[in-house]
Amino acid sequence: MIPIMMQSEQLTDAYIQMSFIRAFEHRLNELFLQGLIAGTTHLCVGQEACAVGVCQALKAEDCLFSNHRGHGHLLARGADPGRVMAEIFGSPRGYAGGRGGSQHMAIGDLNFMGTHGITAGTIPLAVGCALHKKLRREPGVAVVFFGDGAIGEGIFHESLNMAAIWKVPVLFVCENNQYAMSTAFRKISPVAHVVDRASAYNMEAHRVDGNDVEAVHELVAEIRGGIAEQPHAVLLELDTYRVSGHSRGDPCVYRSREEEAHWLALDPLARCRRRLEEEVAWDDAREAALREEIGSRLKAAEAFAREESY
Amino acid sequence: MIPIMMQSEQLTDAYIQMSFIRAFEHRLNELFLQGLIAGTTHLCVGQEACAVGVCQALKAEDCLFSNHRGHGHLLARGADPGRVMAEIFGSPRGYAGGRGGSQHMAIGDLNFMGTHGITAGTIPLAVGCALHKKLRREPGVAVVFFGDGAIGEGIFHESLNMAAIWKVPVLFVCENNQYAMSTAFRKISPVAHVVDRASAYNMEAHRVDGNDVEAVHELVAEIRGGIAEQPHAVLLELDTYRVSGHSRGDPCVYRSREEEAHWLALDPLARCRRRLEEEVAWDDAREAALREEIGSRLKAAEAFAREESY
Amino acid sequence: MRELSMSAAIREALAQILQERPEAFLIGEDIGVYGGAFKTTSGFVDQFGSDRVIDTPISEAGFVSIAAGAALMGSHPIVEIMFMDFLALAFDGIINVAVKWREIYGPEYAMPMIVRAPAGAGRSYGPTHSQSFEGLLQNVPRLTICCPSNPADAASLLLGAMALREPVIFIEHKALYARKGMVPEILTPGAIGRAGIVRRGTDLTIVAYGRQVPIALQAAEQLAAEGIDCEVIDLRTVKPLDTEAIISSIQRTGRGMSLEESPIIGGIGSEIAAVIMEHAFDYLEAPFARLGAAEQAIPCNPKLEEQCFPTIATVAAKARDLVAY
Amino acid sequence: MRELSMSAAIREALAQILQERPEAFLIGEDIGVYGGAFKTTSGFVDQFGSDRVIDTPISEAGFVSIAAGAALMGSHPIVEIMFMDFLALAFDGIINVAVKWREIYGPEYAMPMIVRAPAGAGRSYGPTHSQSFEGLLQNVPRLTICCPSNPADAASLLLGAMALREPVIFIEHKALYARKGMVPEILTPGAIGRAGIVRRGTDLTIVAYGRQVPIALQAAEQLAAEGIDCEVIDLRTVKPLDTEAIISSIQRTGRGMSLEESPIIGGIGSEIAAVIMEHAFDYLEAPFARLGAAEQAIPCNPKLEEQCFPTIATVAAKARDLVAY
Ligand SMILES: Cc1ncc(C[n+]2csc(CCOP(=O)(O)OP(=O)(O)O)c2C)c(N)n1
Ligand SMILES: Cc1ncc(C[n+]2csc(CCOP(=O)(O)OP(=O)(O)O)c2C)c(N)n1
Ligand SMILES: [Mg+2]
Ligand SMILES: [Mg+2]
Repeated sequence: MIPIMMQSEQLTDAYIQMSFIRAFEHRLNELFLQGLIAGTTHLCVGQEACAVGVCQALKAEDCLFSNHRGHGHLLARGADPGRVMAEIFGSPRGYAGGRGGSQHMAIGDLNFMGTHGITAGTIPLAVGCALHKKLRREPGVAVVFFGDGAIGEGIFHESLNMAAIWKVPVLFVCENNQYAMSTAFRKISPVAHVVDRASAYNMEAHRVDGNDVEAVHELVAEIRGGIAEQPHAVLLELDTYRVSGHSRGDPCVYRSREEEAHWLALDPLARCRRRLEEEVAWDDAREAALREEIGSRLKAAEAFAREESY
Repeated sequence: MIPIMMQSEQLTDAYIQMSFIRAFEHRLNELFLQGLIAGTTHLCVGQEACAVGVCQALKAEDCLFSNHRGHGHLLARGADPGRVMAEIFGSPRGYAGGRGGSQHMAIGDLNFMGTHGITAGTIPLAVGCALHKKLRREPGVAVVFFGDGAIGEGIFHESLNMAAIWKVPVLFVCENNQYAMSTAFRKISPVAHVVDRASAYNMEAHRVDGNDVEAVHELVAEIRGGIAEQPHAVLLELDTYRVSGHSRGDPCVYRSREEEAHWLALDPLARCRRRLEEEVAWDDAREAALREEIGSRLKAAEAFAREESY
Repeated sequence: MRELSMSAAIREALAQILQERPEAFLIGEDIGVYGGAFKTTSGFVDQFGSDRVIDTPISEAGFVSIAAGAALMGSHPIVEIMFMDFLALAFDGIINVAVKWREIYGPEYAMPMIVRAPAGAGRSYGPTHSQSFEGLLQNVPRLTICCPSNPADAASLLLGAMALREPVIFIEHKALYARKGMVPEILTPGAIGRAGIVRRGTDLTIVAYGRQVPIALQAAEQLAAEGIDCEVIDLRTVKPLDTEAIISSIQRTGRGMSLEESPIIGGIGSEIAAVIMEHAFDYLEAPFARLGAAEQAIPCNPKLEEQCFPTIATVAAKARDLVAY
Repeated sequence: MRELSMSAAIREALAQILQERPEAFLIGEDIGVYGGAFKTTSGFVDQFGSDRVIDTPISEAGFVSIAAGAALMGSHPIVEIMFMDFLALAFDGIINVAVKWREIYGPEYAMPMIVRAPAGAGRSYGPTHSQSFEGLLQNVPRLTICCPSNPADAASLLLGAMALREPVIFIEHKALYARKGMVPEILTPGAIGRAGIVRRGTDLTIVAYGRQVPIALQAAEQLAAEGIDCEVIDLRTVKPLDTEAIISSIQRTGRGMSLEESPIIGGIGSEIAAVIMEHAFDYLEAPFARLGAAEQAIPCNPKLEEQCFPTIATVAAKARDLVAY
């Protein structure tokens, strides 16, 4: 297979999306801290390259599932930021009419079949979606995002086992952000990497730097092509870091400032920007223009989200 | 570590036990077919070397758990055949007062903590038992018997994962008898052997001919010693064959007579008898005496079991 | 009309569904060449192929949620849980997934699926193979639960459950599989949520479902000889409950009792009692009574097992008490 | 006496248990250095060590059954399920294991364990983080279920649950954690299965538990001003139900209603209604009424969420209806 290379427009687009997602999450955090949003939320700051790299490499007929930390996945798939924010505000304009909140959104038009508050709960749904595709000979791949913590659930095992024996077209994307809430991955896994689980299912598996959007995009494009050609299940591990706390008001006492600094140096946005400087001579002027555009898109989204309420 | 060799008295004893278990199961089958026993039952004909080889190598302080196919495990641990049969008859004299039936027995005095009708359901109980031993510094190893079908359950995965990270003294004994009901192991497992799952948990694992009682005994004695020395979890796969149908009245349409013949040639009793002929000059006279003794023990057990009822 | 056992009627309804509905498939343990633990799918894998009759590993939680995922895409899976006791492993998929997606996201996100579960006692299968969870599951918002009592209803409710395009728990009492009954030549979908009055009477209403229906009818026969004229309601679906049928019967008889397969505390009878209290209070001449499974694990021994459930004798005794109240 | 929040009272009771009972340990997700999602175990891992405060992977089914296995050996685990919604993943361990071993094998095989579960709505956590399963779980034979409504009861019921040496589901309403109340200097075990009359009254009995108790009391205040004198019963444990307390109150008031956190159908109120029907029928002057969670997924939006549950206004309105009946 010829390796798939990302085009520079795609890279630029990825950078724009990632920047937008980060700004979206930061703004949400402010709104939460101001007490303007009820309930809880889980931000994906630091993991933007996972969402964007994967979603950019998928096709319209692919079906997506996500977890509690799904804003980035939704936005990268093309969700309207106003409606995502509206949902988080509990507005009737939200993707679930304000019933779902931050953890529960679905967008049928984008084949985004749902995020979910039960850890690992969407993994079997993706297998079921893939089984449907196989039985009904429908095109596309089922893709599910989940975290390193989801590996602990029995349903992860059952799902991978059945996906493997039935050879259904499904891509399991594990964002290993090193923590499940306060629990370090190394504390709850006897093996070093999520991909080390794949041999138990005789499953194709890949591990890649999840903070490198190009690497993610290219690998996913290749995997996706392979699945589309010959349906099967693949496990993909994206190494990344949950820069924010787990949810609102987590002071992260369970990890060191050194570790945080180490990962900050691997920030996916900064790295993508450096690549853009090489590829398309991205400069401060374009960056400033982007910031401005993002600012106004965010304002519009927020205005839309806050205009109507129950 | 010096390899542990089975003594010839042990081998003789193993043969006697295995012969008794087989006769017990055959008699049960007759009683079921005569309609004298209600409910259902799962016989372990063909798997006697697993039960006897494992139990003989364990110590009194070890705690055992089993599954729906537990008569052999119970008897090999030293259960009173009369009370086992009484339980299957639903008698007040049974180990669970007739409440449990064939699938539910426990014998505290033997540290036999329970058989169970929910597939894979005792696997986490063994981990909990081992956790208790570790926390309270109590001696012994927790041992759980389960079938190849139990691998499909999520709780298998959760249990092995936690046992591995906590390093609790537990031995997971999978009797791979090639079938879960009508379902061939190869149809529901993407990997060839149960032990191929162990790498996902970075777990010590062994696979051995489960129809060779000596091999089972010697390996388990060694594993048990290792766990007692330094608590950890071990997965053991015993290759064997479910000679009987799954439960009462299963005509085994899902497998071939050739396959059955292949395994019949590997019969654990016949093999053990050949070894005894070499080791202790076992002959037809001793065999006849054994048959007689077993016959009268079985009669006594049955009489005990049928004497009292609700 | 012809005479069929309940398992034969179910088998025929399933075959009809597979024939008529390309989006339907069966999924569960040993339902292929083995034909299911109760033989309700025997021969299907040859007839419909292994894409429509899918054998699974022993992974109840997994395949219930996998079915939900397929349902979300437009499939209409029919899941077989070998014994209802094992559904306890898959409650998350029912409670947090199958009924919720539609509630949260709207009707285009429905997960139409039927979960068939052989359940109940009477066959000495012991404490982990004899339970019936309708009492417990009725507390799950908007979950539909069918409990047929005879071959004709089993077939028509199964087709009705398909027509509903919602998650449905379909409880088949193991002790009824071999029971025969008249079944129409052509199977048609029955209404979900509609009870049937299977015996008319004026003195007392017995509300039952599943294998309790024949017990109620036999008790009613016996009581008739004593001059007590019982009406017997077969619920058919325990959720939604046909409150109208129950209330109007109680308004006529003034007295009633429920028979159920679940434990009494928090069971179907408690719900019925509460509904009657709310809607027929002024018509009641005696307190509504509940009979059901004993508050214990169901024993294997046939006599002990029988003592855990309503019998003709205990039903008749309770009826006499109520009439004498 | 001193004033404590419910979470502080629970934390103190847990610390006391860990100090006094070497066989006790805590197990659950993020209960160590994180101190639990609701901070009820904060600081414990430093104080008691990681052998007594065990962080797990996200494996609810596994660690509930692992706890049961340890309990069988003589440990007395206290499990924390981060949100009760996740207990749906572990029902097998409760239904088919924890309560059954003792039932099948006898008292020496008991599995003494407490499963603590933060539950209930009111904090906009949405459809998978707001449920309360007591309605559903009451149908499990011989399972004990505690639902404290205030700090003092939370502490005494926790100690009482330990003394019971049985599997206990201990439901902590999330919306009550921060609420303060007076707590005795020395914590002692409370009786399991005993309700408290938290307000005496003569016109109407309101039976409530958990966060519905303050709602009942506030409604009672409001109704008192209108001349309706309510008695309020705090169940404390919803199973076993203190039927005596309920019946004797209804015998005095002749009217009553239940407030609950579970959905109404098959809920705690249905059981109470059925019990009252059976034992206080002749004293009833109006049908017993039920208020509880709406028959739907619990929405995230605070207003929609509130509409799903009893409020002071709906309670008062229902009370007026009953008195006017
Ligand atoms: C079944 C279940 N158990 C526990 C939780 C509580 N919880 C929410 S997120 C989370 C951590 C998940 O970690 P991971 O899967 O690594 O995802 P991340 O938060 O790191 O993105 C936990 C324990 C839950 N939502 N569902
Ligand atoms: C949770 C659960 N699912 C399904 C069953 C039904 N069942 C009983 S035994 C069995 C097969 C088990 O196969 P395996 O674990 O290989 O043990 P074997 O019968 O071969 O000894 C099945 C499916 C069960 N008892 N429990
Ligand atoms: Mg993580
Ligand atoms: Mg097997």
